[in-house]
Amino acid sequence: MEKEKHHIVPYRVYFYILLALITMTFMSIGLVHINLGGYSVLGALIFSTIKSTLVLTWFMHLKFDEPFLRIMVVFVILVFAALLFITYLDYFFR
Amino acid sequence: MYILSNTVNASNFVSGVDKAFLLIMGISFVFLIGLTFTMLYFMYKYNNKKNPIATQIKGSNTLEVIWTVIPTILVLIMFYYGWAGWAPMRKAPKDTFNIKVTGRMWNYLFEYENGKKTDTLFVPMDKAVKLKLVSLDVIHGFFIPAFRIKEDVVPGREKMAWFIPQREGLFELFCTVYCGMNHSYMGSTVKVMPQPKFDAWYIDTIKHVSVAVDSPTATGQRIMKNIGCFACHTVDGTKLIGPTFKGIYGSKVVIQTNGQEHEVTADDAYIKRSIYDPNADIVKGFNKGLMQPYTGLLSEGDVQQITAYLKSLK
Amino acid sequence: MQTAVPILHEVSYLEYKGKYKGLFSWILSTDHKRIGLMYMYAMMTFFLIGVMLGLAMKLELIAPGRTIMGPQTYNALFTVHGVIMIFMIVIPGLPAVFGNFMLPIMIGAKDVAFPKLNLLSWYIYMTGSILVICSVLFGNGIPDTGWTFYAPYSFKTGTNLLPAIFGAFVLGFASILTGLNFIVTIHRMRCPGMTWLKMPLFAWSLYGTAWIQLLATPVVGITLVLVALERIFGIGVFDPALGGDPVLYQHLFWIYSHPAVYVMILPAMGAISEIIPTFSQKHIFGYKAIVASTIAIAFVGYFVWGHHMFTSGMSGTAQYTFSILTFIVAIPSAIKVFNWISTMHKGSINPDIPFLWAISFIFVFMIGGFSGLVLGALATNVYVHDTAFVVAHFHFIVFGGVGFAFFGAIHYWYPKMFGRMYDKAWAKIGWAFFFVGFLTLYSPMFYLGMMGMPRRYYDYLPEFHAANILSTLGSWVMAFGLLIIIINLFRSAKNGAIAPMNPWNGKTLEWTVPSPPPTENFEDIPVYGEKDGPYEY
Amino acid sequence: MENVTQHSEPHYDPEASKLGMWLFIFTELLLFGGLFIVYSIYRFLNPVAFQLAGEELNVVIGAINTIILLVSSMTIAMSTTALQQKNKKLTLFLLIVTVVLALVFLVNKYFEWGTKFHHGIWPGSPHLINDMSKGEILFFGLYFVMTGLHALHIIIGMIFILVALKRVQKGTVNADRPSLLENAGLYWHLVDLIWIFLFPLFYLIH
Ligand code: HEA
Ligand code: HEA
Ligand code: HEC
Ligand code: CUA
Ligand SMILES: [Cu+2]
Repeated sequence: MEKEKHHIVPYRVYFYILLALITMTFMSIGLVHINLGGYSVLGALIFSTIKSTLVLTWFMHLKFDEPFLRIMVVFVILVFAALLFITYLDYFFR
Repeated sequence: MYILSNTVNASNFVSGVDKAFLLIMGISFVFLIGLTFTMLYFMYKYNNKKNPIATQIKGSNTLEVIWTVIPTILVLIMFYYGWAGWAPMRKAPKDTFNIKVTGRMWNYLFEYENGKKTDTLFVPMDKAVKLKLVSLDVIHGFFIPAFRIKEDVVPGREKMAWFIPQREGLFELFCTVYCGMNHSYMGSTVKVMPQPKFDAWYIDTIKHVSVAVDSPTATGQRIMKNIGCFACHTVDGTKLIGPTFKGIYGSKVVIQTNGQEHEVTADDAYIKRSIYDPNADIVKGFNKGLMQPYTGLLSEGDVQQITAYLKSLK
Repeated sequence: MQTAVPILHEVSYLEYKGKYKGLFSWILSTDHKRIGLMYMYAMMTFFLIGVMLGLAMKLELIAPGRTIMGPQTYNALFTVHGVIMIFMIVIPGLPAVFGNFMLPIMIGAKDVAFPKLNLLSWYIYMTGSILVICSVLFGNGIPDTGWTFYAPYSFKTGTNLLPAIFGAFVLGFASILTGLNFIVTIHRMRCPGMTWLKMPLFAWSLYGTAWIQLLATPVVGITLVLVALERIFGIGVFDPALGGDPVLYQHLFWIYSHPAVYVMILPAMGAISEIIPTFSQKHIFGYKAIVASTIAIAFVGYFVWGHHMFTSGMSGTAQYTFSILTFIVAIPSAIKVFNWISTMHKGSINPDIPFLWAISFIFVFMIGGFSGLVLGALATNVYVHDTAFVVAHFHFIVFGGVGFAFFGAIHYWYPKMFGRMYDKAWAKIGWAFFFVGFLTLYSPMFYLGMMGMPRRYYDYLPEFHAANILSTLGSWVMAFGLLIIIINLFRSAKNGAIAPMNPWNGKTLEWTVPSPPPTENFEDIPVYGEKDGPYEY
Repeated sequence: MENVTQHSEPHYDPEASKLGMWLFIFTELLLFGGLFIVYSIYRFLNPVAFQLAGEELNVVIGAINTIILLVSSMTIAMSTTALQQKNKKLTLFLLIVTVVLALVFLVNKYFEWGTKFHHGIWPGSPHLINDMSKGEILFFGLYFVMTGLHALHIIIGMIFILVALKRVQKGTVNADRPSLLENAGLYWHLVDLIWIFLFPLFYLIH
């Protein structure tokens, strides 16, 4: 374990990720101006999800970390989603 | 025990609830007694004096499956009975006798469709009664044990509870959600009367006019007692939730209006304002939002009576 | 003086002289064992306060009407009693005391992963506790909301609630950091050869607990912050007058506080899972099933919070979903009970005092659990919700469960922790009083609840008088038992007979080190071979 | 010959501290998660009011702040690369850029909140309570709480980065022991991650 070298990510990669993130930010702002009705929240959230996945995998190195960290992250996100879902079982059906 | 005795069929929900109760308790007792005795028996049989060498057994998949599946089935049965006893509580029939229940610290007020107001709940027997539950301040709980109904009374929302009383008599009514100092006194009674008797009571408005009173301030005092002012205020100088009424009339009171502090004299207008719009001026050292406006509950005449009474408190 | 070196290595953690002297050698120590003891002493102190408040409440309830205090005092009492017991005693209880002390030793490590963080958690814990106590001592009035701080009453009351809320928030942080520390310790510091499935069950239970602490505590943290902001600024999130929904507060509160009850019970079950095999001299029955049920309780326990809110006006869909999930979470508990009892089968049982605590744990836990089933069914919950029945349920299971397990654990590990043995005869007498007192104290509350007596009631109808007298009498018997137990333990720490390394013939790693353990626990980190395991008799 | 038992030889376990940091990030996620639950429920209950109130927020400032955070996230990520390539100067430079960007974010936030205060909107302000609908009160209440808490995290993150910066300068954080810097980076990305959700939820409702 001690010997294991850290994966060094080249600067270039980080820069591309940033470009992708910024592009998506503008796209989600643009999305607001197209009238999608109820779907605009969904659109914005989809963009946010993609963006955060990028941040998690590249900026936060999950891609190069041990798999159990990835499993934990997914697990925590699922737990949160389940909390939200169950809370909605109340509010949605009231 | 309520479950077993005098409240049998006091309302339409009793049998459903009690069935679930007995079922769960029954299964539980079987397990409790069985497992406890097994435990004690093992302790006796496999005592290290009798059985100095233990037999190493690491587990058994068959047993694990058995004692996962059987309890699962049992709890699903419990769930079903729980659900079956509860489901009817959620939907009231169409044709009901409606009463509005207003909870506030620390009493319930019942308003009938003909405008009658009481602090005891009067209901006709064998008729579906639907309660509209509203709260003016904090959450209260509306609980009639004999009828097996309970519903929280949440401010900002209108809740519903319904039942068919099936037994004549008086029953207890409690507030179950903690709501401040006199939570345990926020109870009342339910009086179930056969339809003809109830009707007679319902149309009779004369009976409620108060009997003649001797002293001129007694009416004010009676009004205040009935509506529950003394839950928060005393007349002997001690401070409860609100300031004391002792010597209040004509005294100088430091109040806060929108955060600014100033002093006023407690006169008729001030007292009226304190009752109708208590949160406009807050007496220094007390909290906003505890006392609720009594607009609509106390008429101008009532307030005059109250003021007269307050004047007398030297 | 070369020869002195190996002997000095054996200096126990109690005598070890580090950089600091006296008190400072404790409060600045990063040794997990000293920190564990410091938690224990702090908790004992707070616990005694909590017990006094409980006894005072029972005294008040001995007769209807006013006996020794006014309603406002009573309301303050159960609030402070609840806050102290829940947030300061049973939630941190077993993990902070025995988890800290035993976890590293049981998995063959020299300390936890972050010893400094561990000490910091203790300070945070103390800060939070002192804040809670401050809310009692200063300001205009003792908090009176109940430990649940339900909105909107919690921002209407004129009492000194802010320090209590803030204290609970800070205590949450201590709990999170402890959990974090344990997870990392378990992941990184198990001794060579100890695979996940060779870990002692107590360590497994701490692992499950730690995840709950980590993922649930922040939710109540932010909720309490919102209540505080609501009180200070009136931001409106839970105030119906400003558009908020008080029921949402309850959702958020119970999202934490239900899992929190499993934070309490899991380590308790873990301790029982250690005691039973040791005293039966037998491999635990169904190791994997117990591990799986620990994880299942931790996970499913996350999604049942709504069973505290069946009358609050949730949608019907939410109600029966929560009811069914509640029943499902009862099954892993059932599995554990069956496995414990099967472990005794064909064992060679030594009915010593820790074992007595363990079987009385199982007994009261079953009663508490079964009353939980009554509460989990919709129809019956509507009837007994917010009555004395609930009070009986959670005292049976929180206090009967966690409290009994705590006493079981302390009698089990005491010789290891202090290197001395307590007086067993007195320990048994104390246990007997405690057990009898316990049943007399709380059983009548089931009856009262079924009669319809609401909880948090200062005054009650005359019909309820007899049961309340019985209950009050029970509280005295139990307190007497407690007194015997505590005095016995305290005296023996100085005067007890010197304890051997492995008085109960246990097989987990803590029994392979001297009693009390040296500062570094192990001279050489132990190694598990193919055949080794925590329960290999 | 007094003190032979040296306490836990200061062993360095980067995996442990990384795991610890991640676990802490999980708690932070659920801390904000609680607020997101509140937000989503109230938005679900008051869709129109939330839209009205959302229009009061300045998308331009929001977008600028988003970009600032994204860029700062990149610079701190790059700084670990620089550290691993033993380029101390570049590491320090990138860290300073990150801190400066964080400061700019806060300044923006200051002005943004300032305008709101100027318009009489602050938690519990009379204008809010008396003239606005309940949904709008909730929106602004949550707006202040959530962005405020986020700003608090920015400040904590800045302190964290500054500590790392100091240690890089002293050389105790270096290519062989980059843990502290990596953890500061993880924390900073968390702050970014949260903003990625806050931005559309508050600024982009139309
Ligand atoms: C240690 C803490 C702890 C634990 C472990 C539990 C365990 C359980 N609790 Fe309890 N509970 C509390 C602490 C705890 N509770 C507290 C503090 C409150 C009150 C909070 C307040 O309002 O102030 C509360 C309140 C509470 C309520 C809300 C009551 C109300 O206010 O209306 C409910 C409702 O469903 C409930 C249910 C359960 C259930 C089903 C279990 C189950 O996990 C129990 C499972 C155990 C068993 C079932 C027994 C063992 C099994 C067998 C012997 C095998 C046979 C079994 C079968 C056939 C199924 N609890
Ligand atoms: C662990 C939790 C715990 C414990 C131990 C106790 C102990 C006691 N409780 Fe408890 N009680 C609560 C948790 C607890 N309580 C909670 C959460 C509430 C709800 C508050 C609310 O409504 O908001 C409550 C409410 C409550 C009420 C109801 C108030 C009401 O609704 O009107 C009453 C009434 O008499 C009562 C009585 C007592 C008594 C007499 C004791 C004791 O005095 C009995 C004596 C105790 C012992 C003899 C020893 C027990 C030993 C251990 C637990 C292990 C020790 C651990 C360490 C030292 C670390 N309590
Ligand atoms: C729930 C508790 C509560 C109830 C019930 C209540 N009050 Fe009050 N009252 C308060 C509080 C708290 C204050 C001080 C804060 C304020 O001024 O609003 C107060 C203030 C007052 C004042 C001003 C006192 C002063 O010293 O200036 C008057 C007059 C008053 N109440 C009258 C009444 C009357 C009449 C009733 C019954 C019809 C009543 N109150 C019921 C809590 C209550
Ligand atoms: Cu009203 Cu309790
Ligand atoms: Cu629960």
